[in-house]
This record gives sequence, structure tokens and C-alpha cells, in this order.
Amino acid sequence: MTAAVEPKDNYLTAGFSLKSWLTTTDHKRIGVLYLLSITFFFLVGGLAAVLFRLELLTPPGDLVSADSYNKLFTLHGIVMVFLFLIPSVPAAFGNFLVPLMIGAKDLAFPKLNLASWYVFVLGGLFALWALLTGGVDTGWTFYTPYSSTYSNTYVSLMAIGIFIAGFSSIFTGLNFIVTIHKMRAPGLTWFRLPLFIWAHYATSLIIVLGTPVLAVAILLVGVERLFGIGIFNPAIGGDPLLFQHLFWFYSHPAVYIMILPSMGVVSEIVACFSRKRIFGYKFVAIASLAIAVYGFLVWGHHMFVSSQSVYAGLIFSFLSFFVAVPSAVKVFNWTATLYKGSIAFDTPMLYAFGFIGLFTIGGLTGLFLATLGLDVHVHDTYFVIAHFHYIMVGGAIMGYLGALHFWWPKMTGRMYTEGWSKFSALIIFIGFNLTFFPQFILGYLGMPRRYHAYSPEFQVYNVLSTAGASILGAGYVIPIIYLLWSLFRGKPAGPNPWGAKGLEWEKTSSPPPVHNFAEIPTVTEEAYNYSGTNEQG
Amino acid sequence: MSSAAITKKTYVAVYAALMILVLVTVGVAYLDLGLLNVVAAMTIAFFKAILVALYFMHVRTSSRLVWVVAGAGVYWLVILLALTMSDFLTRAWITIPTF
Amino acid sequence: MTETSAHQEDMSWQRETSLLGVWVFLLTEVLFFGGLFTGYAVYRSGYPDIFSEASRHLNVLLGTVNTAVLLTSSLTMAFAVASAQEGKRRPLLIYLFLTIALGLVFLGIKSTEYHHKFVEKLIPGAHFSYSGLSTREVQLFFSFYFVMTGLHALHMIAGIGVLAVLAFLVWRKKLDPSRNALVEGTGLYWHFVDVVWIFLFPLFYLIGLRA
Amino acid sequence: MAPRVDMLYFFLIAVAVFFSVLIAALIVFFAVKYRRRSADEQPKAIGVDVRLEILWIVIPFIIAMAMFFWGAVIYLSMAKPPANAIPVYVVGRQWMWKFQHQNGKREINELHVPLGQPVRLIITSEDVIHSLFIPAFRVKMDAVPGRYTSLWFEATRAGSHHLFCAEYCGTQHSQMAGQVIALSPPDYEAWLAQGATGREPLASAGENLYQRLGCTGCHMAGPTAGMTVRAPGLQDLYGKRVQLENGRSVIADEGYLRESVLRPRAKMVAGYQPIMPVFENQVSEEELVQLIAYLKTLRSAEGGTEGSAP
Repeated sequence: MTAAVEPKDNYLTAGFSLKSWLTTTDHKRIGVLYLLSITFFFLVGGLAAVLFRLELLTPPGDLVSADSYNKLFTLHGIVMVFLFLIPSVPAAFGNFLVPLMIGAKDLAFPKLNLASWYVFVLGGLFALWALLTGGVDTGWTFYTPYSSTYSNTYVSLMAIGIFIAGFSSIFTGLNFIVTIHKMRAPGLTWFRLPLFIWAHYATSLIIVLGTPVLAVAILLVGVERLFGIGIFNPAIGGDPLLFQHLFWFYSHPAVYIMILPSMGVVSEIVACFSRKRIFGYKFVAIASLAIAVYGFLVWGHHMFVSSQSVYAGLIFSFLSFFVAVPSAVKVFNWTATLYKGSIAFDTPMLYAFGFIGLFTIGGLTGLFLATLGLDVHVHDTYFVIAHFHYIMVGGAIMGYLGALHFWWPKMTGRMYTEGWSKFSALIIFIGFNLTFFPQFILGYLGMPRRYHAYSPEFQVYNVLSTAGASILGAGYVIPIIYLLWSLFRGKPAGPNPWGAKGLEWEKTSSPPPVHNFAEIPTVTEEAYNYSGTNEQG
Repeated sequence: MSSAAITKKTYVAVYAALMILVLVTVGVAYLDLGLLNVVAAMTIAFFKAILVALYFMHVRTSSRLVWVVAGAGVYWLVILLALTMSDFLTRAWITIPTF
Repeated sequence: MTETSAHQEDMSWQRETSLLGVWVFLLTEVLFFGGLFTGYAVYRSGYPDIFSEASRHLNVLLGTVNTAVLLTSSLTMAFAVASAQEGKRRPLLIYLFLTIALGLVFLGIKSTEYHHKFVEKLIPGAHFSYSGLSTREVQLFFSFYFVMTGLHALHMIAGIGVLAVLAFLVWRKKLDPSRNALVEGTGLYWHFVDVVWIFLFPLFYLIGLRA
Repeated sequence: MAPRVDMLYFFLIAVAVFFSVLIAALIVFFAVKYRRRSADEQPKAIGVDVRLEILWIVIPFIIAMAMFFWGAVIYLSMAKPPANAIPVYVVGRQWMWKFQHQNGKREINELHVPLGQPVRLIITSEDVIHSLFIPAFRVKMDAVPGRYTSLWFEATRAGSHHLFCAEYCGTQHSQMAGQVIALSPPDYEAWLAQGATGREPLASAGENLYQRLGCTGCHMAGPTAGMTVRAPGLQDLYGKRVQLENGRSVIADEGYLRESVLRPRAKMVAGYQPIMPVFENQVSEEELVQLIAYLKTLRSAEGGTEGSAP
């Protein structure tokens, strides 16, 4: 492909009818469909967060009733976890980029890919149905026996929704695994793959191995509610902790489903904007797999005060500390990549910096929760909330926004406004820290999570947090505006606006043609070969 | 993933072995072996599963990747079972002070 | 579509890709049933004697016969795959029908068993009634029995559906030999469902037999 | 316990601050020092330094292991209450905490404890999972229906401390809160004695219940010659190891006593027939607590120190 500035026939112009979008098997279009759907769910989940943050401005529960408050945080959790974060980077950007990055025409199973989107939408509709008819008040964790016996809300409907949505991520994960194994371009060996691909491979493993266990746990809750049998209900001989084991077997690794793809994004961005190969490439690649594998050994650290056996607690705590190592390896290697680089401060790089800093804090505070004697105190307090928002918002969403800004020119062929995008990145960073840092303090002071009303001594930190949340909310709205604007008025991007390495930048146009490449590229060099020396590392 | 090496004769032999193992597992269940009953039943079942996987499912003649996938299934199943049971089986270990 | 790549078009590559997809799918299935087996293990270890007692309400003869039926269906399935690979249409059709028939026999026997349990009021839920002392734990046993064998049966039904479609395609000569990966993939699934039963059988039927 | 947890906390804070600041400083320093000065600038490639990689694998690992051991030691001492701890029985329900003291005194959402003496809470729930959380003492334990859990603490500062439910339990979850009031030992004794008339201590209430439910018919204090022993004796049972019919053995703690009253067949004592009736749905959580408190007092002279036994 000779450097065409905005080719006439690309994947966007291949058809304009609604039907051409709804029946597409083009991974790029499916990626865009996912991007639109998850943006919708992000706004729904965000709105809920705004409402309960406002409620928490004052100690008594005065803005919304306790019942509504409980439904709001449940909505926020379920929508953000299952309908936004889990599909965010993998289903939107992974779908778009995995074939492009490995030099393939499409994913291995294009129809399954389309099916995955439909299944996702169906699951999302069930969830919305449950929310609109009255909501669910169990928290996203669905702990039994509250969820299975006591809650009078639409738990079964929501369970069906999550069960269905689970299949969509299984389909995506399965597709990625097979695609990465079988469809790499000639010459593209495993250790030449971009780290984004490594991260998605590891993510897919977790999806494929973990999701079915969540499906079973949710299914059993549903069966218990519908037929009155008692698998988790202690009143009929069941053990509620079994549910927690099955739930966290998936839901702890699910944290890595959310963070690993963003780690992959950060690797791409850091390499591009320092014009250097990622330092310790192989260590970073293997660290992704290590996180995926270790991630399955640690779920019991969510259960240190659940009356789980003390000895199981010891085992899970011990294993939990092992996950710290590959995460630390990644952070150190990204930082080392900057050393003697040529560092540019384009918007994606700002998000990558934000990611590294905030993920470091999120990861380190995770150690507090893995430490047995300390977790007893901070478990189920705002400390936990702060910790996982540093991982999921400070980490995963920063990575998601980084990806959005990095590959937007590739997806749309247009550039957005630099000034506005940098401004909003800054706003988001400030707003985020103001929202969640006070919550660490709140947690250690002993404010439990999921509290509709709280003791007046906690108010100062809650006010700070709510103030931060309003800044953060504004920060999230700005990109929607300038990105939409760029679709119509943005400058044409050209195939490679950042001067980045990688097949998606060097071997195809922006936006790419329907079949991605004029001819399947042959790869002869390492990933991120910015110096042109093809050095092993 | 070629299955050229597995003949119909092999299938029949495997089938015969499986049927014999069914009878063995039923027979063993009538003996009182204490905890060994579970062990025996699971060992036989595992052996049968291996036979089905290796021959009927062609793992024996498949690429290394298929071995890895099948192995991963077993490995993660063991993690799920072992770490969950590490809770339920050790709960009674901690002793209260006996005054 | 002007581009070609050496590997992405050839037949054995396509077959391997499809089968890898099936294998990865089976991986999720292992963990799906794995969650249920874990639940079973937890309660069995908690109430070993009561589980044995409850198990005596299952019909060992029917269970054993069903195991044999299912293993036989695996054999016919293996033969079907072999016939497909050799491109022999008639044997393929016959083995597919045999497999479907054996699958239906299995489900038939299973449903008579379910019916017995219904008559004996051993279906968990509001109508459960048990004359012994440990009603709750016995009900727990039957909850697992019905959930696990029920999901297994659902998998069988799905498998029979796919086999029926395959048989129809073969009968109408719409399945050319290049697509025998379809038969192979279905075979993998069928054998997997068999493997699940291989574990269900001793865990439910055979734990109350010893003197 | 609180100072020990806080020490560990400050250690982790130190580690977290050190590494966060290190990473942030390095990023800022590198980003400024090596900022792109011209558009076609081309930095030299730097190969991986395996020594460096090993360094930042090993150092975090060592620090992490230190955290693990420190945390584990504290956790284990949280799990093992001192033998002289005062037992208080706690029942959680939507949405209140009910406390029962040894002498039969009851409280709701308030717990009075003496200063300088360990207190052991034996916790259960009547409905969903709750979690008893006393931030001031850095302790927390879930209240799980159908089971006893326990935690212990020793108050060192007089006054009232927050008491929360930390596990989400439904609509009024945030209202399931109260106070722990730590009193000096004399004040505590005086408080305990208040309104003592007409109130039955737990153990004697349990004894009455024991008679009423007809337990004595089979569980005899000491087997008399010539009588068939139909049920195991309960003397000195608490805390003892019990040999079960299925070859296993269990420690007779509160949880075992509870299960054996409610569902006697779940853990059959070796050598006895399953003839005991099921008391599930016949006794309430509070009555169960009384029965157990009574069973714990059944001590022969050599079986334990009667005076301090709860």
C-alpha cells in the first residue's frame, strides 16, 4: 500500500446502511459496534456513580432512599464491571487491532465474533430490563444467601443477563486464542509479537478459564431462587462460602481481564512515544502470562474474614504476594524504557504516564489487602474501594482512554484537537486522584463500604471525594465532544500519524481497507524496532 | 491433529477396555474400602477419561498445542478443586482454647 | 479478495483452526462442570454418610446400563469421524444415526429415572419429602444430582441436535468431504460429554453400595 | 491488637510511598531529561540488562514475603483467643446486633466490655451474612448463618467506639451499627449487675431448656450401672476431641455443639445409634446459645478450672 491519505474504500465506506453494520463480520466494524455499546454502558454506570456520590455529600441518607442507594451502587458495579470494563479494551480495541497487528485478514471465526456482540447486547438488555423494572440490590458480588433467598429484587433477571453476557466474552476470548495461534503473518514469531497481543492472549486465557465458573455460580443462584432448592442456603444445609469461592475464582482473575489489556496498550504507547523498544520485552511478555496463571491462585484473599479456614487464608495470602512480582516487573520495565528515549508528550503518552503512576499506587495498596492481619481491618471498607478504583479507573480506564486516543486516527482516519485532549487528560488525572485518594483514608478510619448513611466524622473526606467525582465526570465528557467533532472536522490522519512501528501503522491505511492489507505482510524484524537495528532483548 | 494412526481396531479395543472398567468400578463400589473407595472410583474414572481423550478424541496423535489445551483443562480444574477444598477440609484444624 | 497467504487458505490449516476452536471451547466446558464438581466435593466431604445414604435411592442398574449406552455411542461417534475422514458417505450416515439413537436411548432411560424420583418426591424444592432423618442433606444430594445430570442431559440434547443437522446435510449430500472438520469437532464435543458422565456415574450412583 | 496492626500498616505505607515516589520521580525525571528535541530524533536502542531484571524480581519478592509473614503472625494471634477471654454471644439479623452476656444480660447494638481484659465474641446470624467490625480494635469477622465464627479483642481505652456491619446485608445495612462501650472493671461489674433480679444467667437458662427438651433422658451425667447407654455423655465435652462414626474426629467447639443439637446425624459419635431427634427449627439462635453455655459448664472437677470456665 502506497501512502494513501484517506483511501476511498475503507472499512467505514464499505456500506452505509444499518444492515451493513448489523450483519458485518468485519472485526473492525464489530470493534466499533462494541465501542459504541460500551460507551453507552459507561454513561449509565457513570450516572449512577454521580447520583450516589451526591448522596454521600452529607452524612445522613437524605437525597435518595436507602433502597435506591443500594440499587444505584449495584447498578454501578454490575454495569461497569460486566458491561463496560470486561469488554472495554479487549472487545473494542482488541477486536479492531488483533488481526491488524498480527497481519491477518480477520479473526479466526468472524461469525462467532458477530455473534459475540449480539450476545453481549442481549445480556446487556436483560441487565437493563432488570434495572428499569425495579433494579437489583445485591451488590455486584451477589453474595448468598442474600441474593438467593432474601433479596426481593430482580436478581434472577440480572443473573440471566450476566450469564448471557459471559458467553460474549468467552466467544471473544476463544476467537483471540485461536487467531493468535493460527493466523500470525509469515515471520511473526511469538517473541516478535507486540506486547498488546501478549496481553490479549493472557486475557483470553483468563476469560476462557474463569468465565464458565462464574456462569455456574450465577446459574446456581438463579436455580436456587426459581426452584427453591438450597445449594448455598444454610437453612437447607448449604454453605454460603461455596458461592464466594466460585464467584471469586472468576472475579479475582477478572480484575486481570480488565487490567492486562490496558497494560498492553501502555506498552504500545510508551514504545511509540519514547521511540524505543520496550525495555525487557521478553520479561514484560512473560509477565502477562504469569499474571494470568498466578491470578487464579489467589481468590481466597477476598475471604480472609469470611470464616474461611485460617489455613486456607495463609495459603491464599502467600500466593497473592506472588502476583505482585510480575506487576512490579512491568512497571519497572516501562519506566526503564523512558531512559535515554526520545519522549513526546502527545495525549496517549499522558494517559500512559497516568496509568503507570496510578497503577503503581493501586498495586501497592493491593499488598495491604493481601496482608492477612491488615486486611482484617481494611476489608469491606473504603480502602478496598479506593484500591480497586486505582486499578480499574486509574489503570484500566486510563489505558482505555490511552488506546482511544492512540488508535482513534487509525479507526477513523481523523485527528482530534491536541489542546482539548491534553486538557481533558489533565482534568481526568486531577479529578481521579481527588475522588479516590481520600477514600484510602476513609477506609483506614473505618468507614465500611456500601453505606447509605455514615457517621459525621467521615464527612470531610466524602466531600473531597464527591468534589473530585464532579471534576472527573466533566473530564470524561470533554473527549466525547472533541472526538465527535473530529469525525467531521478533524484533519486527515494519514496512515501513521505518530510515526509508530507495527503492522497496523506501517502496512495499511487509516482507516484500513475491508481486508486490512493489500497483501499479507511478511515480518522480518522485532517489535518496536524504532532504532532499526533489530536488536534482541 | 491427524488421526491417521488410530485404526478401527484400536477403537474397538479401547471400547472393550472402557466397558470392562465400567464393570470394575461397579464391582469395587461393593467392597468396603473406607476412604479408598473414592480413590479407586476416581482413579478408574480418570483412567477411562484418559482413554477417551487419547483415542476417541485423538489427543494421542494431535499436535502439542492440543496436549497443552487438554492439560490446561486438567490443571485449572485441579486448582479450582484443591484451593477450594483447602478451605473446607482445614476448617476444623484450628483449635479453640480448652480452658 | 486478491490477497492470498500460503497458510491461511489451505485445507488442513482450516481444519486445525476449527478443531482448536472446539478444544478451547471444551476447556471452558471443563471449568463449567468443574464448578459443579467442586460444589459436590464440598458437600460430599461435609456429609459423606448422608450422601451415601441418598445415593441408595438411585438405580444402579439403570445407571450402569446408561454408562454402557453412552460409551457405545462414543464408539459409533468415533467410527463416524473415521468414515468422514475416509470420505465414505453411507457408513458415515449409519454411524451418525446410531450415535443419535444411542443418545436418545440414554435420554430415555434418564427420563424414566427422573420420573421415578418425581414419584418418590425426591425432586428438590417445595414438594421434596424424605422419610429419613437428614432431609436437608439428602435434598442437597438430589439438588446436585439434578443440576449436574440435568446440565449433562442438556449437553446431550444439544449434541443430538448438531448430529441431526450433520446427518441431514450428509443425507442431502450437502456436506462435502472438505468440511469433515465439522464431524470431527462434533465428535470431540460428544466424547467430552461422555467423559463428564464417566465422572458423574461413580460419584452419584456408586457411593452407597458398600456394605 | 490495634498497635500491632498499625505498625504493620505503617511499614506498608512506607514501602508504598517509597515505590510510588520512586516511580513517579523517575518518570518525571526521564520525561523531562529525554524529551524529544527534534522531530526526527532517533534514540539508540538499549538491550535488556538481565541483572537489572533479576534485581527487580528479587527485591519486590523479598519485601512481599516480609509482609506475608508479618501479616500472618498477626492473623494467627487474632484467630487464637486467650484462654481467659470473656465470652459474649452475638447474633446478627437484618438489621441489628444482639448481644448476650454470661449472666443473661442482653443488649442490642451496644456492647459493654471491661478494660484490660480479653473479650471473645461468638458470632452467628439469623438470616444473611453480616460482618461485625470494630475499627478501633482493628477486628472484623463475618456473621455467617448456620455457623459460629469468633473474634477477640482487648479494650485499652475507656469510652465508646464504633461498631459496624461491614458485609452488605440489605436495605438498612448502614443502620446496622452501634457502639462498643469500654468500662473500667469496677464500672463493668456494676453495669453487669444492674437489673440482675429476675434475670437468668445463660447457663441456667440453658439447663432449664435442657430439662424441658428432654435431653436428660439419654444424655446422662454419668452412666449408671445396669443402664444401656444410648447417648454419649456430655461431661467435659467442650474442647475435647470426639471420635466420629465415619472414622474422622472433630474438636467439640461451639460450632460442633451447635450442629449436633440441630442436626445430630451430620457428625455421629462413634458407637452410638442415630436416634436423637432433630432440633432444627425447634430452638432459636438465642436458646441455642443458652444450651451451649450450659454444656460448657458441665465440667468434672479434674476436667477444668471451674471458676474461670465460661
